[in-house]
Amino acid sequence: MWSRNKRVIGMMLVALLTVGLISGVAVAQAYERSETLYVSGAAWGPASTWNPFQPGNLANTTGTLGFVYETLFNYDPLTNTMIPWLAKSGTWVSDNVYDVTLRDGITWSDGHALTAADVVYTMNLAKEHEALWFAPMWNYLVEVVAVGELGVRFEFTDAPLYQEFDNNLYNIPIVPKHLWEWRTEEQITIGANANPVGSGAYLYDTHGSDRNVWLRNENWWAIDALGLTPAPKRIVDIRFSSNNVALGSVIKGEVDLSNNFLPGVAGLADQGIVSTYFEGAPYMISANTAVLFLNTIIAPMDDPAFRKALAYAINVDDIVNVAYAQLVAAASPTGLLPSLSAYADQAVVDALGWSYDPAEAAAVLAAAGYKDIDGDGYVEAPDGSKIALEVTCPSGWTDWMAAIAVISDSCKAAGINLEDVAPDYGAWNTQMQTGTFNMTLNNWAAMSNTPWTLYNLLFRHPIQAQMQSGNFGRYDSQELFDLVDALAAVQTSDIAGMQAICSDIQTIMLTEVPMIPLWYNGMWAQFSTSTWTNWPLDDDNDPSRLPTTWSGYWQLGGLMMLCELELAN
Amino acid sequence: MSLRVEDLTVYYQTLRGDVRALESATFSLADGEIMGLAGESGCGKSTLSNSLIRLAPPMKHIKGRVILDDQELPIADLHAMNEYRFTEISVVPQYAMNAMNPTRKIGKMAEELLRSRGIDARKALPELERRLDLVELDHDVLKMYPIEMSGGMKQRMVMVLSTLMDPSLLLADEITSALDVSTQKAVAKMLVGFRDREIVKSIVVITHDMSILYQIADGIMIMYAGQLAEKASTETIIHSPRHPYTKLLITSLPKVGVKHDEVRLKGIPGNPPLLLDPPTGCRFRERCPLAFEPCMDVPPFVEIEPNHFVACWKEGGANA
Amino acid sequence: MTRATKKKRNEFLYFAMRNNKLKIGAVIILFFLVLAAVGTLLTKNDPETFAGPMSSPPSAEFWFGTTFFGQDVFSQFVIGLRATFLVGAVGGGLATLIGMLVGFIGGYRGGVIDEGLNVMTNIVLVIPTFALLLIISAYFEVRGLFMESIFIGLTAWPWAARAIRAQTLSLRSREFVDLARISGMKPLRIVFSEIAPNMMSYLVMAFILQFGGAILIAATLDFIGLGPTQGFSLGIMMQYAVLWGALPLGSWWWFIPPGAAIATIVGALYFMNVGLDEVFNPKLRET
Amino acid sequence: MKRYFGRKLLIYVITFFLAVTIDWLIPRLMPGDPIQNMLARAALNANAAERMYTYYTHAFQLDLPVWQQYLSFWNALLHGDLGISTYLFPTPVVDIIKAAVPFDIFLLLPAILLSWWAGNKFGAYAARTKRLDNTVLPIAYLLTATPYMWLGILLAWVFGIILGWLPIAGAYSYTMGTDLSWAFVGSVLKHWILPFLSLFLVGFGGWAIGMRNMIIYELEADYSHYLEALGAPRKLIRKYAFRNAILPQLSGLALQLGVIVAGALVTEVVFSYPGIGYLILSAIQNQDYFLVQGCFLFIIIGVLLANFLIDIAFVIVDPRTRKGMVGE
Repeated sequence: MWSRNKRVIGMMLVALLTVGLISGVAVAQAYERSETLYVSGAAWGPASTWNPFQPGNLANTTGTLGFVYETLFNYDPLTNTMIPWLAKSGTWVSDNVYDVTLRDGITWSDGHALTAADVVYTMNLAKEHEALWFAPMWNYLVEVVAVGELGVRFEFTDAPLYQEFDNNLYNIPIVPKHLWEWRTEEQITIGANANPVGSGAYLYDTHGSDRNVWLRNENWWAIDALGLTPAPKRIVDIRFSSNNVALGSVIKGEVDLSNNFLPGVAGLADQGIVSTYFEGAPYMISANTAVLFLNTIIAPMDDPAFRKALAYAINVDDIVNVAYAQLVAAASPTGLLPSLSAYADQAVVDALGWSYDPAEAAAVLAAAGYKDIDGDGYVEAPDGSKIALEVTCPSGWTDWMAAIAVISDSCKAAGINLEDVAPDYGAWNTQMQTGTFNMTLNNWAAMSNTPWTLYNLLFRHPIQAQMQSGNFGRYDSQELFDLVDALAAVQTSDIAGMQAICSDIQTIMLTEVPMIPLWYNGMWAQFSTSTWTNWPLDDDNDPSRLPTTWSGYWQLGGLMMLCELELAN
Repeated sequence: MSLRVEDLTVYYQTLRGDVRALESATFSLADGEIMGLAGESGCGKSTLSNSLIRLAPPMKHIKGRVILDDQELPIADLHAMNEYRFTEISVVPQYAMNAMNPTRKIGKMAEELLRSRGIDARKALPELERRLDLVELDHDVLKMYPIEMSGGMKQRMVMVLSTLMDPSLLLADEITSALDVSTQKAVAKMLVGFRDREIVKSIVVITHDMSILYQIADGIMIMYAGQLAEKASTETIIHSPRHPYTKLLITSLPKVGVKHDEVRLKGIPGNPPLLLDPPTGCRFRERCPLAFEPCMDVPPFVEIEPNHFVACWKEGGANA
Repeated sequence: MTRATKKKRNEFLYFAMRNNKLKIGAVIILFFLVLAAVGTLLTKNDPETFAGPMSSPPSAEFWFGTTFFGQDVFSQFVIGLRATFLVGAVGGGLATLIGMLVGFIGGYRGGVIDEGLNVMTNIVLVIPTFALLLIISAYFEVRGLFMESIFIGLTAWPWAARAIRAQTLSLRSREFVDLARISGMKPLRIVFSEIAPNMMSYLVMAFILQFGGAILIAATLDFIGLGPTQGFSLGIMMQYAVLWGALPLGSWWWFIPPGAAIATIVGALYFMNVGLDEVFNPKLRET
Repeated sequence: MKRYFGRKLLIYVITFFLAVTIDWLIPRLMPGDPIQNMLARAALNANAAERMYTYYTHAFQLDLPVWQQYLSFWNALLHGDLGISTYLFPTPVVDIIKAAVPFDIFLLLPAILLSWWAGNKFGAYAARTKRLDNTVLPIAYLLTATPYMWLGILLAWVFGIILGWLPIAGAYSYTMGTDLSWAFVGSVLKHWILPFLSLFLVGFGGWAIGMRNMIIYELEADYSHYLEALGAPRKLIRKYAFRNAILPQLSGLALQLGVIVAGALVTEVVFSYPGIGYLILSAIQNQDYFLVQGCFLFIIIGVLLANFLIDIAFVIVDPRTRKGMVGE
């Protein structure tokens, strides 16, 4: 028995060794390096769906939207311009009629032509299936009809939400009617859509639990129509589960572009080991705003004076310089990204804005009656009750955990008893949505063509039992809500009209401080120039490129980056 | 003369000093003799038996020689003794119930034991089976594991195993104490059978059960507190013992076989001395009703009659 | 105390003092215990504050260097040591206690109660308790060190219960227990005044093993982020080190000390255990 | 033997039943709402979110009465259906696990068997060999006391980062597809070595020490003394001691499975090795209760199965169980 076992195990060992030896000798049949671009940082889990209507889960198959499925328009957030894409043009014929003309000669990857029928079909899906994310568009949309092969007409009610619609124009993926019209509701809304057929620059090749592989579509319409050819024949989108591995791979040049948040990149960039968009701080393009939501229905956060004192008390410089080691920039009190600075009213900011100032925080607190009565170093409320608060972020979100540590430290220094706590993601999410938190960080507004996107997050209304996607602190101001609604209904071409409303919003926001924008989370991007060069850089005079692979950003300049890449010598 | 032990002294080394478990034992054993070795627990009879076959630490050989069939055994050398163990001198240990590997079939174990002595087990099989017949064990036991056997079966099996190499001397240590009375008798008889068939030349039976000795032993040697007290033919020891201790031992015996480990000499006041620091002279003297002045010196083990040895100043010697 | 037991105790002490394994193990444990106790006096830095230069190697001021944020690794380390010992003592202690309870009751009472406890023990033994711990930990939004220790204790006991039951079984039929029973002693008293003292060595060794085991389990939980949600432990230090790229950034001083300390402490415990075994069991002493 | 297996089987059945029930309770006891967490990531318009919430709740049958959910859970389970993952929506949990299991088997089986085998061999060899006992065994103590992840981190740091010899993440190279070529096999092996080593070394230390201690006990057992008294060669005595010492080591293997699973879990996390361990952590972090359920169930079944195999092995090696002399 035992000798037999020994023999079996011995044989196993020999087999393993043999395989090892042979494999060592065999020449690796890897992907050709000069044709392959290795990227990482976008996918946080294994790929599971190629259904372009699943925005949340698409994060893990970052090319489904943008590579495979395309949108009518692309958008360049750096210059704030809409770029005609599948659409050759789009015009508001009247206040409630929008006409789109598609490009001629676009084909799906199976050879069928992409026509107005496909666009109409796609738009109508949201009318039939309320579970699709863009279904609310039909609240103000009357019908979408084809006008010939290439024309599409959108007819609206009297009050279309222009801002949202514009946003939809570069976010709704157009799907092929001939392959989708037979599908059940379930297949359309939640089906995995394996082996997707789209119109875009790349085709699905393969995937694993830690990667997505895309192959260039050599018959892509834009090669001829726009003279654009993505440089890499193959894109391997790697999901690194740890910063260690991601950082190591970038340093070694095994990964060409990492969009992970990697600690210590500033130092590596300074040493020339990796490249970043900016040569110095903040190194990264600002991508979204990290906002400290304050639960305004709980004392003392229901007191604007206390909220303003908080705004003065938080040492954002430490967040920027220590927690992030200079990889981010402090946010404007308006919360608007630099790309939307046209809508930030500097006069309002100058008059009402704030920056880190512990003395001012103390003064504001004292003036509002917050005093340290019992001498424990922390102020008590005007009615004498103790104040003990918590600031949260999800456990494991390391940069934010470091940030809330700074927040709690600086608040304590200013006399506000604030502890930093990191519950698990689910618990954090529940607390946030049910309003059972004190203060928490959130950054759920993506880069956008309009300030409305941010305000839609900050001042989501009406106030409900569950605030699922905004206004977590339940700040209630009808005046403000009306302003946000009014902004949504302004034509995106009416810059002055938007600015006027934004100015009013900002006046209330900076006076009342319903929440505190703290810093801009970066569009983390560190690249290696060992194989590919001509990455998007700050000094570049062609800004329509973003160094990112994040889901939903290909049509915001990510694809353009691929087209501009060049092989290193 | 098969076995001759001369002045054998073996101590146990402990932290608190040497335990003088066997002191100057000198005796001999004739060919074909079955000698019983008896005495209370801790009197050194197992020490004597162990030192003949496996004198391992903490036991320590102090002095003395052991001569078996004209050869001196290197008893102090654990390794050199291997040559003699099993072939010349063998043992049926006290723990015979647990002496066999629980995870090995009996036959396999016998085979491996034989092979370690360079003997082809297949050729030895007929003889093995003959001996199984001798102890009335079915041949199938070779295919059994020890746990499948009863205590008596195990005892007999160990007897067969231990004598496979036809040793000159067999030490049988408490072989009956764990068995019930009827089995005791059978096992004892088989032991005699081994001698009668000349599988072994002579046997030392270590026990405190005098009744068994009465049945099978030719001679009996009595030990007390590490010293030899008396040695004579079975008849003599039972009916006309000379040493005061033997006398007390015989009179205090229950009628049938004593099974319990602790034989207490109720008639003798006091306890056996601690061997860590034994009294000088005769170690029985403190309990001896006849003790007198000379007992302060160790009495010699002298032959007061042919084949009757006694270590007592009252018997033989100068004061005899 | 009778002469015999006194002598016995002296003998244990003698062998204990002579046993190198026990001595080496004990010295190591003592060293870390002292470090955990007085370590905070050796550094003026709070483990959480950004006290020094970022990611700096060990120096005279920061003995174990600093973290990515410039926190003092040494002060985190000594705080983490405390957590380690706490988890070991509470988790290991609770596991031993439950193990004793189940083992004693099952072993002494026998019958249906024993059968029931046996089945229970075997079930907990078979269930991969770590997976269960993961889920339990994830259930609590905010977790503390003490709570973690309790959970570990609640899932780690079957091994001890089994061993103690077997020992109790063998002691149950001994004379002195019979005597106590005949004299009308209550079962619980028999267990604690007659049986338990006679297997003290066994209990001590079981506790040591459970102590070490609890430390390892806690470190594993902490490392994957299911440990205490506040404060430091050696496992949490390793987690942070890995999360903040200490490997590619070369900050070895951040992840080496915590793991080395755990391995050394638990290794020393196991070493002590074998030493104790040799002390209590004369057969095993080196000959 | 019947009694032995009967008892074992009873315990397995009860364990399985309890485990499945615990398993079913998981998504219902966990904090937060799995559907909400899934939708939250989509950052939807409030109206759409509400509609989708109803939709998904129904899809996951979370709107049924509790007892009905429990029954249908068993029913689905017996049909091999573990529901749909929310984290990897809309992939069925069974498919996800199926994809991960080969990696677990590939990593764990050799690591467990080889470390057990080599550790026992070495421990038996080192026992009562003074030189080895004093030099190598302390290292074994340190090994078995080493937290799996720390050993993993050290190996990754030394061999992956400093020396750059071996990859430290994934199951095969990012530079190739999964077509079965020598290069692919080589890449798989290269990625396997470090996680395997972390598991192997810790296990090896533990088994070596266990065996050393067991052998020392066995060498003092009666049957060993008997063999010595018969002058049997040292080799034979050790062989017999080994045969007996291996039994507690075998049941030790069964007892250790839970610990090994935990070790495998963190090792997979350290090396991003795509097995169940790695999966269950992702599932927990992403509040994917259905996947957590599936992974937990799989681990339970795996451990029960392994226990059962060890029981069978025990019967083969230990005559006492086979002859029904020992209850368990």
